[in-house]
Amino acid sequence: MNIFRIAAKEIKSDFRDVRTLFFMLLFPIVLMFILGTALSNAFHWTISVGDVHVLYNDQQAGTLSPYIQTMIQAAKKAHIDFQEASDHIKGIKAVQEGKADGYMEIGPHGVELYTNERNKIKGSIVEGMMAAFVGRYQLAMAVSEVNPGFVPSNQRMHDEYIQERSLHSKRKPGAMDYYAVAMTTMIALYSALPGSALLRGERTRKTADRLLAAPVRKSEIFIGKLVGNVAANFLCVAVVMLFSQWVFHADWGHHVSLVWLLLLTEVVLAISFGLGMSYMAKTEGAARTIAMVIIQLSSFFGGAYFPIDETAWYAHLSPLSRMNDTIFKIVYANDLSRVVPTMLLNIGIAALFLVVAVVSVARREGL
Amino acid sequence: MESLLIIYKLIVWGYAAFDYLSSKQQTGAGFVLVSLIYFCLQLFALIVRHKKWKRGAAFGSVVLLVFAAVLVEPLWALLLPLNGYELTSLYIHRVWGIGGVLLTPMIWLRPSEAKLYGFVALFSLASVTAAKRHIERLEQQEDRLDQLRHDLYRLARRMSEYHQYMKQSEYTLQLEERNRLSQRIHDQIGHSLAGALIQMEAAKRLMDRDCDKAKQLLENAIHISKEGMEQIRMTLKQIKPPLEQIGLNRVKLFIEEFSAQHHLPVPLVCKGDLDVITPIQWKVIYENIAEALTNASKYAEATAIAVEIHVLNRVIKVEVKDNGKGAAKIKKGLGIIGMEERAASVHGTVIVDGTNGFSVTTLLPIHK
Amino acid sequence: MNMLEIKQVTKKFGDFIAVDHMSLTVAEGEIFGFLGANGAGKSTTIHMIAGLLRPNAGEIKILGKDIAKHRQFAKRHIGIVPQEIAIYEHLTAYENVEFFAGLYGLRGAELRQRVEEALEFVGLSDKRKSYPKHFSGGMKRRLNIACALAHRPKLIIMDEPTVGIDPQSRNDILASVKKLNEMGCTIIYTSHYMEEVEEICTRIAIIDHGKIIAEGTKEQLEAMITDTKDIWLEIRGMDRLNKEKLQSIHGVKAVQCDDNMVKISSDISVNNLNEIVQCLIHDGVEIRSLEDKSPNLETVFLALTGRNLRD
Amino acid sequence: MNDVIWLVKYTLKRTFRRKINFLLYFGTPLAAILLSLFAYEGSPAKDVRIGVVNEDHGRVADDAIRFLNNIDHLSVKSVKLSAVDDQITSQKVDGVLIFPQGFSESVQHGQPRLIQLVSLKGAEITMFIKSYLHEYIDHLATLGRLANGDRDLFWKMYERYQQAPFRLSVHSLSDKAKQKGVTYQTIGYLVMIMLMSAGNLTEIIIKEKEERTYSRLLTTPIQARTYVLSNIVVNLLMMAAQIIVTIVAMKNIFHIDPHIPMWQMALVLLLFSLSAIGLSLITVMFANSSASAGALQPLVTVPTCMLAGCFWPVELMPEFLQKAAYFIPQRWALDCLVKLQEGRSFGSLYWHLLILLAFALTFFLLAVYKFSRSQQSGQFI
Repeated sequence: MNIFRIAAKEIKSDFRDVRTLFFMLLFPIVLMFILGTALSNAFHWTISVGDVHVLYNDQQAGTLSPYIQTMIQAAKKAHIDFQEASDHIKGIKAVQEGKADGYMEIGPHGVELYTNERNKIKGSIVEGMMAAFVGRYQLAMAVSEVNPGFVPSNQRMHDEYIQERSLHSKRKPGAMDYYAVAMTTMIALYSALPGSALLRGERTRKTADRLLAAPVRKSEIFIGKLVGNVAANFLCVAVVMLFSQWVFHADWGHHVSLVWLLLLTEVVLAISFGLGMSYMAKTEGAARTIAMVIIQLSSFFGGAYFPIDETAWYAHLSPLSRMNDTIFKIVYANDLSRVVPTMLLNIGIAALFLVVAVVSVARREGL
Repeated sequence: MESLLIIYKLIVWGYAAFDYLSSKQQTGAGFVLVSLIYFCLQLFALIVRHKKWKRGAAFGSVVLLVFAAVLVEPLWALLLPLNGYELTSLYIHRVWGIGGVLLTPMIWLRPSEAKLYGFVALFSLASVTAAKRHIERLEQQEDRLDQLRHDLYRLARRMSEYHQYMKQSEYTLQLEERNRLSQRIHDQIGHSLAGALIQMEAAKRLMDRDCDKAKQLLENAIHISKEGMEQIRMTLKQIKPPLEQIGLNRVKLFIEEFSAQHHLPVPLVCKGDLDVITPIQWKVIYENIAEALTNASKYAEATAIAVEIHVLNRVIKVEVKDNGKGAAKIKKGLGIIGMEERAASVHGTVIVDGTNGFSVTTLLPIHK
Repeated sequence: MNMLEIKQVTKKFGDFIAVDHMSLTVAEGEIFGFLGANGAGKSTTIHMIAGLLRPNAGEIKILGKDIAKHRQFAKRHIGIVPQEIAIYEHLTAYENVEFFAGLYGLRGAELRQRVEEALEFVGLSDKRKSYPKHFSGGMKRRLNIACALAHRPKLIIMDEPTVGIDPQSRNDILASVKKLNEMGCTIIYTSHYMEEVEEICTRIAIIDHGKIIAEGTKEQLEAMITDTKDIWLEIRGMDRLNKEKLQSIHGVKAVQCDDNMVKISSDISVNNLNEIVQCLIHDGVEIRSLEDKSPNLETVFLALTGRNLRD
Repeated sequence: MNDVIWLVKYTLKRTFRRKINFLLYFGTPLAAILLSLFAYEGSPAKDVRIGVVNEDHGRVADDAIRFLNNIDHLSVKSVKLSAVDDQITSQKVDGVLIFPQGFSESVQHGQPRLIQLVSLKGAEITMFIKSYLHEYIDHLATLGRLANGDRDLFWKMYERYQQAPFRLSVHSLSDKAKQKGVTYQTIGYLVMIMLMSAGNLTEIIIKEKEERTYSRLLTTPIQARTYVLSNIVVNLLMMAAQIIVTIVAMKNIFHIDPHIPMWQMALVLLLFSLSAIGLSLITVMFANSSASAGALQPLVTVPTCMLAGCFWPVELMPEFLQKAAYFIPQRWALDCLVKLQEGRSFGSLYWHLLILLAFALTFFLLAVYKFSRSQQSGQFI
């Protein structure tokens, strides 16, 4: 009962703290809105290609030229734009500076193609195209060598060799969907900040004495405050989430209850982390700073600001990437296999920090 | 009024800005620059106090808006009524006059624009005028309130001045009184002595002739002197010579030795009736003083140590105090514990204080 | 039964001994004052009584029960008013009191009534819905007190409840302490304001360096350093003054006259001021002023420790 | 003036007494450079990943797969038939090619069996794979048709075809746009860091007010104006130092060529720093406590920086927001630098510089306005 009282008080005062509301509600929602709308164009999961510009320099002049012209005509339809380049150096410079996607020199013994090492996709489009072109020429040569009578027809066979199948399948997260999840999980992590002031705050406010003078057990105070704070912060997270769902129409999938549970474990993790930190660090300021730095790094490497390549080594260091990944799996792949491990991991790490806090509290007189 | 106008302007500007954002127009430079200059002019007008500058800013705004409406974006014209109002109201006081001036730009506008402009102009005219009236009335009331407050303040100040004056005169009276008092004491003692002297002088002369008269005079003189003596006795304190005692002598001896040995001045002060100290208490006092002095010589880096034995009504206070470095936190060594135990044996306590030099105070109760 | 018994209690913080073999007894119905300079060990003692700190040695009993064994019992009967204002700024006055009272097991209508009473008592009823950040220093102090009252403790411990507030609020607080005492509460009151302690406390302990160096009623403490008190009178009509009659008043030791000043020394334990004044008036002596030069706790503290209460 | 210098010294001394502040003010710009280098190493351009299911295992199919594999930036990995859908939907691969059983055989007969290309709907990337694989198979099919069932003839022509002397060779050129990109990104971060620093430094005003040292200062013959001016000077000094540290570190430690003369870059940024100070002054003047200033500061800084394109190119954003970004000073500073990188002369960008100045002026005037108002009512200074 006392636990409940203390928890209720926590929730009440948290929601009256303007700063908390600013930070826990307004900040993620504003970021969500901005990131979600600003990056809506950039947020196709599939890589978009756009127009391709190629410079060429036909040095062998003659036999191949008609083939080249046909190719250029055909390429125009595929939004690949060829332009004649005046000389080698200019062509290479244009590619290096990203002004052209490829520069090719057609000589008697083959085609030299220069692409930009960073411009991989357009480079390979050009490359593939040229490979096909060269292949056609090789084909002509091969045929004429073996059997000069054969002439490979210039006209295209209308046969289809490739059958396409599109996966309608699973939905893709748009920018807003992505940032709705990313910001919600990020803000849940920010609960570490109030967590770091959870018990220390009572000490600086001097109310710790009052609490301890009341016929309440330390454990009751501890649990009450923890529960209250988890509830308050979870409520904030929930508001952010619901806001994204109702106002921004972000997609949270069909297993919303599981997502709630996951977020709850994350809030528990964050608060326990902050709480543990407040006992490990010397001063309140130090605890806050450490928590802040870790939150920022986790946000950054956890894909809160932009999606992180999940194959990168750093992607798995952040608790956020694990959370986001699990949620995306739930929402977009109906894949629930990661839910339990993620929850267990959150709770497990939280338990570690809580043990630190509990041991410190038990050892000292006061909170 | 001020904030009201600011909000009006912001709303109109916001409308223009939103319209610009959703239009197909490409470069933002013109609109942004005009906005910034417009803001600057408006803020400038709000900040400066001088009428001339305010007028200049209002004029500048109108010119800017006209240019902006023609060159950059026609919607800038929507801000004209508000700024135009500010400018024209400096010169024209009739509402109708202002309205007329504000509506003139409609002549150059296309019908659809003119409609919007006219609407904004009339709306601004009506609301700003109403707000202005309201504020004028408010200001009048404010003025009256100020007047009242001022009166109140003045009266309060006068009151406190009177109060001050009363205190001052009270003090002056006191001083005068004291002065008179000392004068009188002086006069009285002097007078009685002089009186006695004269009487005795007279008695001496009369001694041979009229013995009885002389005796009477002498009697008088004695009486006057006695009274004088009594008065003097009242003012002067009797100083009783300190009682020599074994206990005290022993303490004195130790202190003298200690002082000589350590080349430290160790003054000893005794106050109160030392007779009440029992031999057993003397023993505790002696030992504690010895211990405290030894400690002080070891740790304190002091240049002087004072010892005081003070017999109060129910308590004997023995204090050994040095002027050394002291100690912020006191660690209880064996010495201090020993002193405490000795004091406790006669129901006393020891206070050790290191905040200002180092002092060891032994308090022993007196059982009567 | 004694409300509070402390026996040979010692509290160390590392090397520092904050409370040194302290023993003391507070009877039910007393207003017991702890007088001492800052850092003398008052707060540490109080924290030990309230169960916030555990003594290194010694025993503390509340209503005859050892608090080490009956912690919850003791806590239930104690209300503590901490030195620093300990309230939640994001809870209203009412909610603050309600929260703390709730921790003492009060519920429902009883809780509401007690909270109202407590607020009424400190005069904050009309501010019940305001947040403490809008309060003045005195109001915060009063709320600080209210939080300790709602559960009707038998022993109220007030640790410097009047630090840093205006005289008016201070008088209010002192008055409410007296009122609480009249209502049957035992009160332990610490302060380094000598006048407050003198004014309200029935018994006083002077604490210095973690020790009680003197204990008793105000008069007993004063008697420690002297047995006489001096009254200075400025009179008119010296010729009508009857010295012998004055000297015959019980307790009077000496009467000295000088022009129009009279100094009457008398036994400190006897309160004879009325008689003296009556005697003078009866003889037709006009009293212009009267000054009581008797010792006070400040002088007691100074005489015993050689230091001032406040440096 | 002497008072200003005195106050500046005192503020700097106090700020740098805490060594962590060195890190805060000068470490972060360096971190920004590292971060932008890092951002430009990995993220935007990825290899196209193609999964292959080879049910045929014939020579033609194997060669076709090799053909794909030889194309640069195209990574091919083999995939189980059952895992195809999952691999695509979880974006492990961008598309999957399925070579049916008997594919090689069918090619010999000039009637290749259909290869299946599975991809996410609307994925543009698979289009080009399809186009040149189509081309390649078309060539083989042509051979098959020409051979007209003659195995030996087919393989003979196939050999020749695969080993033709006329070849395509591909050269990957080092990227020079990257350096410009890193510069842009670094400056983007720096702009945000400058805003944050300005926020921190200006918060000193409000903190001192809360600690009451401010009112003590004002009991000395120092005017409120002088005090605020000194804060601005400290801000300017600090930001100039940050700019110099960043530019020097960029050039001399990380060897990034920004393609802009250093002094031009510094000048533009310095001009922007005025706006940054103005903006932070406004937040401080409008916030009534250091707590709310602390909450307000990131709420202003981060979103505006995002909109202004400090973290990503504005071209990514919808047009409406792109235009809205022009109401943010950061946008003009960045835009100015981009134009300089593109080779525009400094003189031709007076429009940008003018607007930056106008922003600073507006912010300062707004701060002064708020300042004078609160001074009248005795609230602030």
